[in-house]
Amino acid sequence: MEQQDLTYEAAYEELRTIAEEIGNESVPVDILAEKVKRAALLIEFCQQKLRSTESEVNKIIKQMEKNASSGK
Amino acid sequence: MEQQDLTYEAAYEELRTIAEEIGNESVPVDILAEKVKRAALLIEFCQQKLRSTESEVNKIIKQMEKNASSGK
Amino acid sequence: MEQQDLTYEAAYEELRTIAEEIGNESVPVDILAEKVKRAALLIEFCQQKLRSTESEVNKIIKQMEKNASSGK
Amino acid sequence: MEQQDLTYEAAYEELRTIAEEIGNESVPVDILAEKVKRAALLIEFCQQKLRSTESEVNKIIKQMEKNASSGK
Amino acid sequence: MEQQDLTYEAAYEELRTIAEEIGNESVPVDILAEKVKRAALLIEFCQQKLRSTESEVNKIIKQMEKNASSGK
Amino acid sequence: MEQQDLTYEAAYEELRTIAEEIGNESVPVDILAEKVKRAALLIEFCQQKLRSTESEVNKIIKQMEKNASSGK
Amino acid sequence: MSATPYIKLSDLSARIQQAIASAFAGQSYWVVADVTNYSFYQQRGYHYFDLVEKQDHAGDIIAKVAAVAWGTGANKIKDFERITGQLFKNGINVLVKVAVNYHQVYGLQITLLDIDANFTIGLLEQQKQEILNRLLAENPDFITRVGDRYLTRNNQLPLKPVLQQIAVVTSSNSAGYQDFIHTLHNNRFGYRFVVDNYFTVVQGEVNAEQVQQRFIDIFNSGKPYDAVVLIRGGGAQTDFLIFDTYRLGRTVARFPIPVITGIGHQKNETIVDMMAHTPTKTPTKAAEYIIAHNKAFEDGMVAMQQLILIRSQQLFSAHFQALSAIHTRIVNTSRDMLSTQKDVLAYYNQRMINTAREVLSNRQRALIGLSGQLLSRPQILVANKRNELSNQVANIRSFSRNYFQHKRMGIEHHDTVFKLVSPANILKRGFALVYHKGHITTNAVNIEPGSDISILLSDTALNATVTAKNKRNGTAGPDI
Repeated sequence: MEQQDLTYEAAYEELRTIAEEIGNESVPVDILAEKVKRAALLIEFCQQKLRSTESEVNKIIKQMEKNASSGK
Repeated sequence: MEQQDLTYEAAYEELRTIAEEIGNESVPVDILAEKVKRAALLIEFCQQKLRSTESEVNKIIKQMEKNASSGK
Repeated sequence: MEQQDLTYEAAYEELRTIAEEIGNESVPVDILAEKVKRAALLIEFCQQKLRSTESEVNKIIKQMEKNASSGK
Repeated sequence: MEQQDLTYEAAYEELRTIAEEIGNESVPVDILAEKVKRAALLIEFCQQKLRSTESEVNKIIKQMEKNASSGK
Repeated sequence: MEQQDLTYEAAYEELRTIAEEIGNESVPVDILAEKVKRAALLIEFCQQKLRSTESEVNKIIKQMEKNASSGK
Repeated sequence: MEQQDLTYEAAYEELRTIAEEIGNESVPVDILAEKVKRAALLIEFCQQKLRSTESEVNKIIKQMEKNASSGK
Repeated sequence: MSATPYIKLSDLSARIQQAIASAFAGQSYWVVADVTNYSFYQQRGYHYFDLVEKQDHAGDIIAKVAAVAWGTGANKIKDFERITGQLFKNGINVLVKVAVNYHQVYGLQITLLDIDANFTIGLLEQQKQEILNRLLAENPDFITRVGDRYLTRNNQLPLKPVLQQIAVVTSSNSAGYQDFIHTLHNNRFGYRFVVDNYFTVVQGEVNAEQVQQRFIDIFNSGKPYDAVVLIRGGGAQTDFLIFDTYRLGRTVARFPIPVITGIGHQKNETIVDMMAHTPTKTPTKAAEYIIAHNKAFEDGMVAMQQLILIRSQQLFSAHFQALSAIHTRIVNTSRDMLSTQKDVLAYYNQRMINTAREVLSNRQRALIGLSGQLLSRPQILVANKRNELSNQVANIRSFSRNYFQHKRMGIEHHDTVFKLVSPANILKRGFALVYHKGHITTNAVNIEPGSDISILLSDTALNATVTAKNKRNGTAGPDI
């Protein structure tokens, strides 16, 4: 799968499109399962991406706070 | 029968057409039984398709929920 | 007789025409009996066709009713 | 007599003509009796024809009714 | 007398001619007497003819009516 | 890195831009961590520069560049 | 030790006192002077100040006497302030009534007895105003006046976010300079500064040019100074006058690096202060200002950092929420969709069942209807035909009855006519036939009297002879 090249934004956009398609019932039953599977994969991808970004940001913040308190 | 190549959408459309034809009594008696048989077959096909899609979707959703709760 | 190739629709149409002719008395007495005989034959044919169709349809419907209750 | 080839319609038409001729008194007295005799013969012919048609029709109808009631 | 060959129509025609001849008053009495005698004879002939025809016709009609009513 | 040329003004402006971008959610998640890291670096730089003599500043910059490149 | 004769200082001062008393006792004078070095001791109600007189234009002091006001004088000052709305303060030019006295300890002193409120504007102030007007008039490019403020090139310069490279113009030994450096370097935030000193004498109006030179030095150094700090070197109050000079005012106003002043006076604002970027009251205040400025920058950065942190956390939570919403939406909608489809199929299933049966029963009904028609109609048809037949029979019967009647009537008519014209019947009514020579005659031409005729009556024949012959005329006789 192309997940290596996938960005969060692209994944989220695709997810939004799928949700919309399913929402207004423009997805044929024939490919519904496929679409839901893809959505699950994208959600998983986005959540991982968010979690990893969050933890990275938190690490930076912790570092900054340490600097701030020591720098005073 | 061409059921292998049949999609849910095509089956559903055919079903709708048959129901309409029978509904406004434009089906000759001579082929009524045949039409009803075809409709029964289409319904059976669609129901199977729905059931398999549903079970597949449920499996994916269960997986997603497991991920979501473990990922938190 | 050409009953093998006769369709219900054709038979019914012929029957309707005979009924109309007899109704507005445009049938000569000379061939009245013949016409009535033909009508009797057509009625018989149509009834048989209806009965056979009905029994066939009922068989299918029984199956469909089973589906309807199990499919829920 | 040519009764074998005579149709009800022709017979009735002839009868009607005779009656009309008598009505407008265009029949010479000399052949009146003959005409009336012919009329009597035609009437007899028509009545027989009607009787035979009726009985034939009744037979067919009886048969149909038997079929209809047994076929139910 | 030639009465055997005489038709009602001819007799009546002759009668009508005699009546016309007498009407123009140029007939001498001696011829008149003769003419009147001839007329009387013709009248007698016609009346007999009428009577016999009528009785014959009535007989036939009676028969017809009997047939007609019995044929019902 | 262009840090040699980095002025307080430029650092402040860049920081303001980052804050604004994150504030109105125009920063893709994919590069959010990077942006936050950059913000941390800018603050770190300014704070150290505020508290250092000119010769010290150059040392700091060298150190930060080493960190930045090893931290990637 | 030489035996030079001397007197005690107290003897001398007593003689000075005596001489001054003899010259000035009981006398008072109206004097025009500038007030400077003014201070007021609230508790005792004493005003101490110097009265000075300056040379015109140059501004050099040519006379200066210490003065005091108390009692009546102090009250007069209060009246003056009340009447003019002008504080009794440095720099004002006043017309005062004074008495001269001498105190053996405090020296020569003049006592203010009265002050002319009408003589309001002090000469110093007038001079200062003149200099300001000159600055405005001669330097329109970089000095303008808006309301009671002066906009100069310098005070319109943007201040850098951090002031770290600083040039200080002051005198090396001044306490003010020490205060400034101490405050700057010992800030509690650990900020470091690079301070270059440009020492000069910063007192005495005559030194304005020297100070100006230091500014030129700063400019020529080419160093990227963030600010120039101008600090007074100490000394008496009159030392401020250097800061009211045209030269220095102009220098500061047009200087391309922001100038911060810390001149250290409390009571009036010098021209330099007006022209500078940021005037502060004291050197310490100037340092504090710089530190606060840098602190504001750091605080701004830290606030931004905080904002970035909060924003990114908000962003994360918004994204997590959005993902979770999409997740829920996909789950719900796909389930809805499947259940809708299921319902629709069930509906079609039921509909097929119902309609197929309906179709068949409709057909059955139609067929039965048609059959019924077919069963009844032939009999009706036969019955109609039979009626027609009997009608024809009836027709024939009635037509032939009429027929015979008409024929009979025709014959009977003829019969009647012939009976009327038959000769036998005519004779019965009294007519007679005349025969002459064996023939019936209707004409009497050939019959003459004497001719034999036969007369035939209905039942009798008479033979007769004619006796007379008369011509019948008119209507006489019986009608025929």
